[in-house]
Amino acid sequence: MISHLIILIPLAGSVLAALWPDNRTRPWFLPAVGLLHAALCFRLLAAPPAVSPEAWMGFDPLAAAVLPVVSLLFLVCGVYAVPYLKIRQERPNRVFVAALLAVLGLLSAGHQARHLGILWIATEAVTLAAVPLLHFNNTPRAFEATWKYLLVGGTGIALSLLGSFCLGYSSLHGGGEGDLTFVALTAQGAGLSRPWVLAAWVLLLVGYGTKMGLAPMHTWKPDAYGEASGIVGAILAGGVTSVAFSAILRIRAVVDSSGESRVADHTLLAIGLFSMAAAALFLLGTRDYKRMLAYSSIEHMGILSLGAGLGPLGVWAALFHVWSNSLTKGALFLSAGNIRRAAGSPSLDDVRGMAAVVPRSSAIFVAGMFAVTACPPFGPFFSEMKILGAAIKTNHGLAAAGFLVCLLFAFFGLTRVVFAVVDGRPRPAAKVGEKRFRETLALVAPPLLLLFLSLWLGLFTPALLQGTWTAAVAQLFPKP
Amino acid sequence: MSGALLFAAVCLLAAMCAAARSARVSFAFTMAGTLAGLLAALAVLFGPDDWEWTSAFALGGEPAHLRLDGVSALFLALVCVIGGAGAAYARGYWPDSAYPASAARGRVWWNALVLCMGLVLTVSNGLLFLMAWEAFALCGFFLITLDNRRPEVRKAGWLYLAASHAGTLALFAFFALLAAHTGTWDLGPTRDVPPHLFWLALFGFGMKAGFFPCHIWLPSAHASAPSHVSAIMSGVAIKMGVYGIARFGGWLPVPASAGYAVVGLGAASAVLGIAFAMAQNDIKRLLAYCSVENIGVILIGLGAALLARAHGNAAWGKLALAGALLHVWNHGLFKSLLFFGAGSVLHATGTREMSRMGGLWRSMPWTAGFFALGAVAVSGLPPLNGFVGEWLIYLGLFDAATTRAGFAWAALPAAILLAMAGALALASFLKAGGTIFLGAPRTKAAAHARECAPGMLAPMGALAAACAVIGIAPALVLPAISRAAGSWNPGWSVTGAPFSILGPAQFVLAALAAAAGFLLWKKSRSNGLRRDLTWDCGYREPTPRMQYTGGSFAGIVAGWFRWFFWPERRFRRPRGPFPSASLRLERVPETVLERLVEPAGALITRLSDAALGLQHGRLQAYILYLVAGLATLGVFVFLEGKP
Amino acid sequence: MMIVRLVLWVALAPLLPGLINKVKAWVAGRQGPPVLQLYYDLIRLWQKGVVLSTLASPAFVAAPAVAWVAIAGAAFLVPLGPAGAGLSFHGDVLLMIYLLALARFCTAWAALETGSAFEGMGAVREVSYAVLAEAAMFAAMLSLAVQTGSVSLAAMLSPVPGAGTALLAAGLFIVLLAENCRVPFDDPNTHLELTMIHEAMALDHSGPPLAVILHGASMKLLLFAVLLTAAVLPLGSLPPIAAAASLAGGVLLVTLCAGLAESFLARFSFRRVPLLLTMAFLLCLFSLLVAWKGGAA
Amino acid sequence: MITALNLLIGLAMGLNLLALGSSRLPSLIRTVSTQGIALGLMPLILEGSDLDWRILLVATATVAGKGFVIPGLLKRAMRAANIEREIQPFIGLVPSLLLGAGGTIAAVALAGALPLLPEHAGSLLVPGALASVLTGFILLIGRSKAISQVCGYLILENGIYLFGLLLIKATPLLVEAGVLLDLTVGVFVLGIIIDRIQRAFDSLDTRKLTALHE
Repeated sequence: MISHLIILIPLAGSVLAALWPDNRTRPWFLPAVGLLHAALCFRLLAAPPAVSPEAWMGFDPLAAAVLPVVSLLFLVCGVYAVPYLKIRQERPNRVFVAALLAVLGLLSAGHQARHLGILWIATEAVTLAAVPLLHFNNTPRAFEATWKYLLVGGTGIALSLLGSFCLGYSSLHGGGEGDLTFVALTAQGAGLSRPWVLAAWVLLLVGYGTKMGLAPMHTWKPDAYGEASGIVGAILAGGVTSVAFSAILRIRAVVDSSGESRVADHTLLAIGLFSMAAAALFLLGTRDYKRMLAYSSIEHMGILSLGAGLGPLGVWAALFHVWSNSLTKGALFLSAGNIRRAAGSPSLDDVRGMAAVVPRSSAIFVAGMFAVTACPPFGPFFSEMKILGAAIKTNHGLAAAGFLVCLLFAFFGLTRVVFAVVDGRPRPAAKVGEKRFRETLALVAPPLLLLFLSLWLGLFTPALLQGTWTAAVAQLFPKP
Repeated sequence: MSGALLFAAVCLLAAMCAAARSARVSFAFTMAGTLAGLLAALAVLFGPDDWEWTSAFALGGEPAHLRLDGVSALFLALVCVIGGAGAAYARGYWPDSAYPASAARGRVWWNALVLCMGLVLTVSNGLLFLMAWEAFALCGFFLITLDNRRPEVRKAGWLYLAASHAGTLALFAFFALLAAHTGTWDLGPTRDVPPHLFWLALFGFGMKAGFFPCHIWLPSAHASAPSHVSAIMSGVAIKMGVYGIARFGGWLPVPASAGYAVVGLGAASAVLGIAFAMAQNDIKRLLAYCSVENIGVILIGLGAALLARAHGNAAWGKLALAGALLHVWNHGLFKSLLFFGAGSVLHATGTREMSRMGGLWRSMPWTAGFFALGAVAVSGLPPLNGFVGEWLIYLGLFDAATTRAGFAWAALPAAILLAMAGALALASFLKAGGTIFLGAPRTKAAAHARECAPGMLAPMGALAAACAVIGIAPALVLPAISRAAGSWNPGWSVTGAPFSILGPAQFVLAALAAAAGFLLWKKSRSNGLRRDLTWDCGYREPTPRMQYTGGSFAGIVAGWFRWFFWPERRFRRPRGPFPSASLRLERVPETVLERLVEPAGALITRLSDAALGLQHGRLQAYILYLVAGLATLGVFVFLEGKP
Repeated sequence: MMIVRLVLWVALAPLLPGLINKVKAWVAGRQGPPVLQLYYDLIRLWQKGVVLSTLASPAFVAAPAVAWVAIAGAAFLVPLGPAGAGLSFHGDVLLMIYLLALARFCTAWAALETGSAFEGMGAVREVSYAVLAEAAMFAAMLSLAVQTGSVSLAAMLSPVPGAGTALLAAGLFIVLLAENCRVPFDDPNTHLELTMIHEAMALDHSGPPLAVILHGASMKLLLFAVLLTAAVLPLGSLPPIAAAASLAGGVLLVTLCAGLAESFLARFSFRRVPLLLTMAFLLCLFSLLVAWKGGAA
Repeated sequence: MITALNLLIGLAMGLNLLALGSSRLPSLIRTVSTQGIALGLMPLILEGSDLDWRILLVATATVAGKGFVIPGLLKRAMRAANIEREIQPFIGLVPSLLLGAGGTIAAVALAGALPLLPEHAGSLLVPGALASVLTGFILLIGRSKAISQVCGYLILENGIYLFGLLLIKATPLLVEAGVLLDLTVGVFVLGIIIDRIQRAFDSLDTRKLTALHE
């Protein structure tokens, strides 16, 4: 019941927000619904409901392992959104707020989808619902970003539908009755027709990989993240990508059951390392600190897919990394948003010395950068050490080496950009920005909170979460 | 014991909190903290048993397991001494009045650095070690870039950060492998891990220790940091790398070739490091390169010890080890002293270029005296501490040679190269001391220099005294050293024998030298002293420009090492009957960095530019990438899927 | 006993330069200065006043004294055949070498005090060539140590006749010439400052300090001569009288050779000095290898 | 029955080539709408024996959406943005045609590798689907005008729909979900119109959409 509420409440909130007359008070919907949603989510996390195997939707362990962090992230972003939208009075936020809430609802649906079709529908809907968010700034650049997001993302989503068809047909061909719940597909296991399964795996990996932003399907990401506001970036990077990732995990389990685990793992490793390497190369050259965040997100998607390819240990670590990455990325996006507001430009060519202009945001930005590059004691360090450990325990020495090398070059790139933004003498232009933008507590506290959450997650990983991740792994790797 | 360490940690934290409000209070806390830490370390060093503590709570899923044994206590003592001295020096050198923007920040990071180094030394759990290690590295970074408005400081800081992170990632791999083999993150003596792990540790810690060729970050970082920071970075921080190598070389099984490798690296660092130092004109770069040499000296001893232990705990091994450990202390002391001296000179003249100084002994006699003492010590000359440590290492090497055991051959080249390094060090510091403090001032700034504040002289005096005491009474520290050696390899505690004669001999020598100097001075006075111009072969008007410069001082040696330096030279000879201005410039680059690493970096940059070229914004191409990815994956799966 | 030994060192040292000059004069067919010339000079200098460069600090005067003490200390460590060393312990050889280095540091420091270009040159040459000399010295000492299995001079200086010892003797002799700034490395009685090493460093010294420097130099020469002799002749195995006699004879022989070398050789150009020193180093190295192999066999 | 179906599929494949070859926007749009109608009829033929309301619904929705609504929107966008009717291709028309033809052959070959259920044996569904997908990609990659890209996307989507027909009996929901893709297309077109209204950029030439790059 609650598991449906967490879908319905945001959608209802979205409708209400769309009807709400007042532009000033409307933003409060975000924290309110976010709070409710988070409360319900953690309630479910604490007391997982029984999910009947043939149910099409349900708060199963995998959902429990990922959805709460999305909800948490949304809550903090909602809190941040109120002051943010206040300083953006010039833009009507009706569509923005409504779409943001719709995205939350649909994300909840996507995470709980236990049916191939439902999963696809939810993802598609999220894609569409995110469009107005990207278009919020309503500039030509924003439109261009939206257009690219739509076309590339749409192509990917189309391919994932084709992949779903293939998977469905493989079940039919294997004598299935066309029951497309993952449980049924997994149960059919070796019965699935091999060629169709492989075709489906490729198509679905590319399709959902596009949503996740794995190279070379990542091309929409820099533009979208570069133009979107901090909140949207955080939600996209922390929320939408996680749906796509859990989708890939569910599908991987099906492929696994059909006896193709080797193929699945190797493809995941390959594409993961490729994404990390590509992201590292981009990071070494980019001159735009918001696009930098996009590339860093690509890198972390690569890390996730690497982890997913490393068997149970790796998947456990990857789920851990979903949490640490979402929270840390959130902090980075929000603080970067503040800096962007204050500096008036996202480009290194005319931004520097922000430590003198927005000291707090800059400090959070630097700390978040160290966190996201796996510097202890933040969350990502622990999750990435777990992934490294998994790679070593499963004798993927080369993968581990590649992983570390990519991390190193990514670190070079990130530090290069971040310190160029933070250090040095501020430009006079930035001083103007200082007058226009004041970093109030309300704008600084949320990213700081996220940073502390990431810290806390690393140092004191709650047993509850660890248990949930273990359960999720058990769900994805059923013992025969 | 636990109380003292807890007190130290609390005091340092308090100092960090108080840093912004009151410099004096923060300083008081720092002093208290470092003192408590020092006492704790000494208690372990001079006491029989180690200190160990395991927390009830867990950090990152691991219980905090702290341990203070001989080896770590030895390093901890150094950390505390320099931590305190540097904080004292900084009060005069980097005051709020002169650096309102960064002075308080500097105090915060300073205390954080000391605290983190203490943690690195005590933590005995892989995961937590990595945490402490990274935190320590970052503190170092923020201290180096205190004055981050200057571009060269940012550049140096970034280079340090990059190099340090490269090492840290190697350590990630090292500790992960270690944990995978032992099944626990807890650290301690263990035998059931593959020896080749040692190479990872050697690289990871070596990046911090800065032996050749992992030293690329060291000269620029130590030169552009504030001098008290250079002192702790050069005197102590790089020792953390040595600690790592020593620690895990002692705890884990090492490959048979490890000893040779470490000795080789040490010898190379010793000779090349000091050769580069000789060729520098920037006093702080000179000192930084000299640190490379001293790390080399320590590694020679350490490598010999590894070699000896690998071949049935040969007795000479413990002498080499003791020498290495003692040199850790010595180098920490006199290198910090020298950096403080260089800082005072920089403070007084506003330049690091030795060719713009000269004759400073007149205006800053105390600094000159302390610097000279440091120079004697760093050149490894009796009767100061530098000699004692190197003497032990030599003794180990010579004893190894006398055994004529087949594996001990490494001792012969090591001893000879060490000797050459010693002679080169003597030359370099004669150059430094002579060009800075002796002769006539070469610039106005040098002529009008002022002696630095007593607040800055006091720490120098303390360190100088420490150098002298260890030199003339080595027996005092021997128990500590032998305790450390004993906990590195049980049964290697050194008995009092080696110093029973050397110590008194040094003492007598020092006394006689002082007496003789005094007497000769008296005698000359009584015979009648007359001041006159320097006899410059008949010149009546010798100008400061006629003096021998540092550059020409290094000429002969630089010529010998030209094959390695690849110096950049610009040379315009005077030509014709009325020659135009001629010039002769020679600059010795950081060869490994500028000739090897930077070209590689440029290659990677070009690669990344090419990659960015793909992100050109044309949607059609983006979809093409997607299709290409699809096709590639298809082929990949098809090939993989073949049964 | 110790006093006697010191007096012996101090008293006999200035004899050697006189002898060398005598030999040179004899070869040139001149009468030459008396053998005791240096004694007279020292006494005279000791009573003279001092002219101090305006740039020099008190260290300018004190350094020569420290250098002298260091050399004396080094000499104190060298065993005189059966009489043994004044002070002998495990590793004293290292102390001896480093005391000589300390002496070098002090003289060079004093030279730099004046800021004179010529003394700068002298100091640079001194410390730079010392790098190679040091290497040769260490190779020599190592080969002795390997040969005798000991690291204490008293025990080390009991050579076994053989190719190794010959090589060692040749090497040490070159080192002796270099360390004491004799021809072909340096010319003690030229007056071209540009061509000098040791003398150039003493250019500005006068009166008692100069006396101390000169005496120190002579003591260093004697030290090396004794060392060379003891490294070649098995003094330990001879009866005391014969040992003392052969030691004295050896020292005289070395002095003679030095004198002859000065008479028949011209000063090398500075470009060739490193080559000669490298040769000395190689000689010592070969003797070391011989000793090492000899042991392995 | 299969023959009739294959006839339609063949028609669709022919329309693919026509779309690749058409040099003017209106004709391209017309081709796409025709293909949409042809696709709409297929489920009726496929399930000719027992028509239930769902199938009818799917068929009518498809015919309406693909055949009329979206083409109408496209025409409107074209008018709103009064762009000249010429298509400026990145990949020339002849090369695109050759590519398309090659793609069709490849599709037939590829389809041979995938086993089919007896009842689908002999139908051109799979090759037709793959051919359309490839055609769609060629248009997406090879055409510069936004509208022609939308048409390319439509054809891609048609291919997927064709494939869906394999499953229409077993899992109607999944196939119906495909309608959402039409929604995406609608959003595209809306985007174009909205943007046209905002005058963000004229002539709907995506070559102008390259402000965002490194």
